[in-house]
Amino acid sequence: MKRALCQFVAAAFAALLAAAAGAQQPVKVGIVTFLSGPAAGPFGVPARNAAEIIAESINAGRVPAPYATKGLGGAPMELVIIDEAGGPQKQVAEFRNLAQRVDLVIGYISSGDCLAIAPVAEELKKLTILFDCGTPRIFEDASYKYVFRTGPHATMDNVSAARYVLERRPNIRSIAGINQNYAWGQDSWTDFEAAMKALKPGIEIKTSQMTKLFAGQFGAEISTLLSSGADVIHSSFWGGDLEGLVLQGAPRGLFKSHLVVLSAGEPAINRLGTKIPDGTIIGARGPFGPFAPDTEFNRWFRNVFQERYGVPPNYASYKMTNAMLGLKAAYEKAQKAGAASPNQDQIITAFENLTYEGVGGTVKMTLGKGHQAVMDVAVGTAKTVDGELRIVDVKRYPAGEVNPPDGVKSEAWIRSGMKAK
Amino acid sequence: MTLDRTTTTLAVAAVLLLAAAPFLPQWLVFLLTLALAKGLVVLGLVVLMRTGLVSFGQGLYFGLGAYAAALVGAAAEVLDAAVMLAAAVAGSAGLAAVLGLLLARYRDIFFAMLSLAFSMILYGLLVKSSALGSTDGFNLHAKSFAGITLPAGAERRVFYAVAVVAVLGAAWAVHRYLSSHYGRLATAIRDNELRVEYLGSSVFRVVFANYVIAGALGGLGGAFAALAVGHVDPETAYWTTSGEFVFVAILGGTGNVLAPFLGAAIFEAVRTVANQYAPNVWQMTLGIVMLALILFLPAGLWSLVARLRSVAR
Amino acid sequence: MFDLAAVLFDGVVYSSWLFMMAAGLTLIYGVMRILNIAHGSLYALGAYAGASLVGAWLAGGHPPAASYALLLAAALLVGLVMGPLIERGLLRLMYGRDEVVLLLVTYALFLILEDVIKLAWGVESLVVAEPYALPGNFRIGKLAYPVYNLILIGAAIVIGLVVAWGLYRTRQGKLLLAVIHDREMSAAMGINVARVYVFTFTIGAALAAAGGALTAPAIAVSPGIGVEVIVLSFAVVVIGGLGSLGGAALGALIVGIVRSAMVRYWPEGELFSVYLVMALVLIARPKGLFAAPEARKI
Amino acid sequence: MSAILVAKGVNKSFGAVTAAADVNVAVDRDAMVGLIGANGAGKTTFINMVTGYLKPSSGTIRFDGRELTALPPRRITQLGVSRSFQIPQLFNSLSARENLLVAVGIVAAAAHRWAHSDLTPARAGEASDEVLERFDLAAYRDREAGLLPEGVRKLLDVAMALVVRPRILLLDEPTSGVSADEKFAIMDLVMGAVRGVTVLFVEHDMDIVARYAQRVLAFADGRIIADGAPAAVLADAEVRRFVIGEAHA
Repeated sequence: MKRALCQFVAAAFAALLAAAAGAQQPVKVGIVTFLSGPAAGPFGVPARNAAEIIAESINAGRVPAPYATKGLGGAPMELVIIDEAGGPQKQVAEFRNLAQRVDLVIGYISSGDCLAIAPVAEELKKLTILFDCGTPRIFEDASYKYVFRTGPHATMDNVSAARYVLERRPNIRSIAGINQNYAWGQDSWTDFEAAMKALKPGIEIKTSQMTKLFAGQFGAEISTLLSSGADVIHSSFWGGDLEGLVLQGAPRGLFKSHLVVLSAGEPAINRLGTKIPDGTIIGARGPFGPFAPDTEFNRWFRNVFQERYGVPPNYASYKMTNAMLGLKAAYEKAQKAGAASPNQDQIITAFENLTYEGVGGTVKMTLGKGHQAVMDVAVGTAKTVDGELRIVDVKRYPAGEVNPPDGVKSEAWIRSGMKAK
Repeated sequence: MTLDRTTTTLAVAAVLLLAAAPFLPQWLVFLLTLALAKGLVVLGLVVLMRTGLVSFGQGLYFGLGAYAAALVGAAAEVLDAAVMLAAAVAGSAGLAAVLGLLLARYRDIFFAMLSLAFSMILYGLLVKSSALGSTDGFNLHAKSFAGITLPAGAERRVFYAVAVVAVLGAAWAVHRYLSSHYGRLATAIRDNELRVEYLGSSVFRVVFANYVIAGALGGLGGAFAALAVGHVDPETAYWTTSGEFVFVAILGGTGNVLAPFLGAAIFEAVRTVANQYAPNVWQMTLGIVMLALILFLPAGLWSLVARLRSVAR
Repeated sequence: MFDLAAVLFDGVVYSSWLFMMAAGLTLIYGVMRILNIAHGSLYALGAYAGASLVGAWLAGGHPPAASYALLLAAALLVGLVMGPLIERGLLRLMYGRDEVVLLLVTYALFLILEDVIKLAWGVESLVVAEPYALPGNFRIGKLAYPVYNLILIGAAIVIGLVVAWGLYRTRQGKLLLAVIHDREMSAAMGINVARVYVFTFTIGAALAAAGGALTAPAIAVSPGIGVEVIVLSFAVVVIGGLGSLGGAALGALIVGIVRSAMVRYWPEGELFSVYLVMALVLIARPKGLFAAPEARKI
Repeated sequence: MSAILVAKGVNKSFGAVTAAADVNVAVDRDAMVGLIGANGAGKTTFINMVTGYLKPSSGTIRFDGRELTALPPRRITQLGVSRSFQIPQLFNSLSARENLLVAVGIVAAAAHRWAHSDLTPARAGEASDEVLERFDLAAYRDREAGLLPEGVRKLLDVAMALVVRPRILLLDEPTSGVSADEKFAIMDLVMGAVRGVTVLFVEHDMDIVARYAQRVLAFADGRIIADGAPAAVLADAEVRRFVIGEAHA
C-alpha cells in the first residue's frame, strides 16, 4: 500500500521533473510569495507583479543601465511561482519540492518562513534570496552560505521612526503602541520602545496594545489609546488591520489628538489615499515607493509598473525588484570574473559583499558576512495637497545610522544607544 | 483474519519503506516523514474516536511534542533525537493525564470545543513567549540519535527510518489494543455508556486511557514533524492544524490502524501537487478533492484497500 | 467611572457583531446538527457584497443615506442565493452522516469559497467607509464614538428580536423549535424536514452575511476575514449553549465585554480571552449556559 | 432465611412528585419477587435507587449488609446487584455475541473486583456462546443488536445482566413490548437461567406475576400498599382498585 503511494507521488514528480528538464539554457527562478490570505493584497501580489514585469524586462533587455543586457548575462529568466500561505511547516515541504524544479529561489515575506527555510536551503545547497521578511535573527543567530537577503531587516524601520519623531517633537513625554500580537508586531514595538528610551531617557510608556492578528476591529483598543494621554502612538500594522485602524481611528480623532507613527504604512497609501489624516508619520521599510529618490531608474520602474497594473509599486514590489537586480548583478559580476555561465558557487562568491544599484537606492550586502543587505531608509509625513495624498518632509537616514555594524545584534545595539559606525 | 492481514501488511510496508530509505529523493523522504508524523497523531485520534469522541485540539499535543523536542535542543542543549522524542512523549502524555481528568467527563461537541480551547490557549502562550520566537518559532537540529553521531546530510534519512520503526511499533500496539477487549469496550461506550457502567466497568477510566494514548501519540508525531522540518512554530498548535488531523482521520477511515498513514500520505501529496501546479487555487482544489472523497468514499480511503483485498481473495 | 462605561460600550459593540454570526450558527446547529465552518465564508461574502454594492452606488453619485439599506439588501441577497444553493446542492447529499463528517464538508466548502472570493474580488482590500463616517460622532465622557456603532447595536437587537419573534410566534418558527427540541418526534409528526432545513440554512446564511455586510464599512474587506470569525462564533455558541438564541446573545455579551475589559486592563491577555472564557464556562457548565436538559428514559 | 436486600424508610421525590414514600422492604435470598403497580407508582424508581441510578432523598438500602445508596452503579454491579432495562440497553453497532463478549470481558478483565467469578479472558468466547445457547439466541449470534426484533433485544438485555454474575437480579418489565404468546416463553427462559439468584421483576401482566412470583410487592404513589403471597396480594381490594384496575384500563 505504501509502495503504491510512493509510486503515485513519484509519478507525479517524475512528470514535473520531465517538464522542468525541457529547457536547459534559461535560469529557472522559483518565486515564493503570498498569493492567498491577508498578506496577498498588500505584499504578496504586488511582489509577484514586480517579479513578472521585471523578469520580462530583463529578458527583453529593457531595464535601464546598468542592467541593459538581455537576461542574466544572456540567459533568460524563467519564473516558477508558488503560494507562501500555509505556515513554515508547509513552506519547508514546498521548498523541498520547488528546489527540484528551479536553479534558485527568490521569496518569503513572513519571517517565520524565512527562519525555517534558511537551514533547509543550506542543507539542499540551493541559492535562496530572501527579499522581504524583516526579522534580524536570520543572520544574527546563524550564518549561511547559500542564503542571502537583499531587503534590509526591520531594525532600521523603527530606529529611523524613533529618530524622526524626536527630531520633529523633541519634547514629547510619553508613547503608546498598538501592534499585532505576533512576532512582527512584538519585535517592532520592542525596537521602537527601546530606541525611544535610548534616545530620550525617562520617556513614559502609557500602554502597549497587542491585537490578535487580522482582528479587523479595534473599538476597545482605540478607546484605550484615546484615554491613555500618550503623545505618540506607534503602530507596525499592515494590510487590513492597518486600514481598519485608520478607518476606525480617524473619525474618533485618534490622529488629531496624537502623533501617530505607522512604521510600515507605505502600502496603505495606494489603498487609503486621502483617508490617511494629515500629519501621520509613515515609514516604508526602506527608500521605497513615494520615498524613493526621483531618479530616471526609479521613474522607469514606476512607469512600467503603473502601466501594467494600474497602481504604483509599493515597497514589496521594490524589494522584489531589488532581489532580482541583485541576482543579475551577481551573475554578471561572476561572468566578468571569467565564468561564461557561472555555476552556483561562482554566483555566491560574486554576491557576497556585493554593492549594486537597486530601485530606491544603493544596496550594500554588508551584514551577515556579506549576505545581508543594508539600505538607506526614509521616513515622511502624510499631507493631503489639493485632493491628493503627498508624503512631505521626507527625511533620509544613511544605512550606517540606522543599522548595527556587522556582528552586533540589533537589540543590543539599540539599547547601547545606536552608535553609527 | 484481519489481525494477521493487518500485522503482515504492517510488517511488509515497514520493510519496504526501510529498504527504500537510502534511495528515495530528499523531498520524498521529507514528505513521507511528515506523513508518518501526522499519521501518528491521527492514529491517536482514531483511538479516541473508538469511544465516539472527536478532539479538535490534538494540535495541543502535536505542538507540545514539537516544542518539547525543540526545547530539549535549545534550552537543555541536548542534540540527541532519541532524547527529544522521549521528552516529547513524556511531556504530552503528562499533560494529557492532567487534562484527561477533566476532558474524560465531556462528550460530543463539548469535548471537541473544550479540547480546542486548550490547544488555543497553548497557541496563545507560545505566541506571547518572545523568548521562543513568538510566531516566528525557532530552529532545531538534532546531530545524533541515541548517542550515535549522525553524518551531516544523512540526518533526515535516519529520522525517516526511525519514524518508520516507531510507526510500526505504535500501529501494531494500537492494533492489538483495539482488537482486544478494550477496543470492543470502547465501541460499547460509544454505543451506550449507561450499559457499560451497569456491567460494572468504568467509562471514565477507558475514555481517560484512550485520551492519554492519543495525547502521547500526538506528542510523538509532533516531535517527528519537528525533526523533519527542523523548525517549530505556534502554527502547530493552531486550530486549523487540529482540524487537518480530524480530516485526515475521516479521509483515511477509522477502521484500520494503517488507514491514518494512508490518509496522511495522500493528503500531503494532494496538497503539495495542488500547491505546485495550481498555486492560485490550491485551496479550492483541496476542498474539491475533500468533497469528492467524502462523497464517493464514505468509509474512507482504506475502504478501497479493503475492496482490493476482497477482490484478491 | 467613564472608563467602565467605555469598556462596556466597546464590549457591547463587539458583542452585537458576534451575535449576528452566532445567532445563525446556533440556529443551523440546533436544527440541522451541523457546525457550519463555511459560516465564515458567508460572513466574508456578505462583507464583499455589501462593500461592492455600496461602492457602486456611491460611485454612481447616489445619496449615501441609502447605503444602509443596500448593506442589508446585500446580506439578504447572499443569504437567499447561497443558503438554498449550499443546502440543496451539497449538504442534502450528506444527511445521515456523522456530525464530524458534515463539519468537514463545510470545511471543504470554506476552502473552496475562500478561493472563489479571491477569484471574484481579487486580493486587494475593499474600503467603503462612507456609511461609517457619515452619521458623525457622539461622546461618552471625553471619548468620541462613531454613531455607526449605535446603528450596529440597533441592528443586532432588531435582528435578534425578529428572529426570536419568527421562532416563537410564527408557525414555521415553531416547527424549527420542535425540530430543535425533539428531532425524532417532529419527524414522526410528519414535519417536512427538507423544507425546514432549507429555511433554516437560508436564515443562518443571511444572518452571517448581515454580520459581514454591516461590519464592512468599518473595516478593510480583504481575503481571510472569514477565518477569524469562525472559531470566535463557535466559542460564543458553545458558551451560550448550542441551539439557544438567548444563549447566543448572552455568550456574545460575555465574550464581548470580557474582551474589551482585557484590552483595557490586561492587553497581554486579549489573545486568549475568548478561549479562557469558553474553558471556564464549560468547566462550570459542561453543556453551556442555556443547555436544554435532556431526560433519559430507561 | 436471612434478608439479602433491605430497604429502610426510603423516600424519593422529584420536585412535587413523590416517587417513593417511606419504602421498607426486606428480600430473602433466592426469593422470586414480583413488583406490580400502575405506571408512575414507583416500581422503576425503586429499582433505580437499588442500582444506583437514583439516590434516595432519605433512607438506606443495604445489600448483604452493605450500604448501597452512596455507591455508583458500577460498584453496585460489582457487588453482585445487576439489572435489566425496560427499554433494552444494548450496544447497537455490535453483534449479539459481541454484546455478550463485552459483558464477559468486563468481568474477566477485572475478576478480582467481583464477589465471585469463574470467568477468564481465555474463556470469554465460549462463555458468551454458552449464554447465547442458554437463551437460545444462537440464531442471532452475528446479527447487529440494533436490528434485532424487540423480543430478542429484551432477552439479550436480560442475558447481559446475568453475565456479570449477579447474586440479585432486578428485571424492569422483562416482557413489556412483547406479544402475549411470547411472554411466557421469555419468562421460562429467564427463570430457567437464574437459578441460585434472587430475582425482583416488575410486571404488568398479572398472570405472569401469579405464575412466577413467590411474593408480590404492590406499589401505588411511591408507597408499598401490599406485600405478601401472590394470591393474597392480587386479591387485596386496594390492590385491585389501584393497580389491576388501572393496569387493565
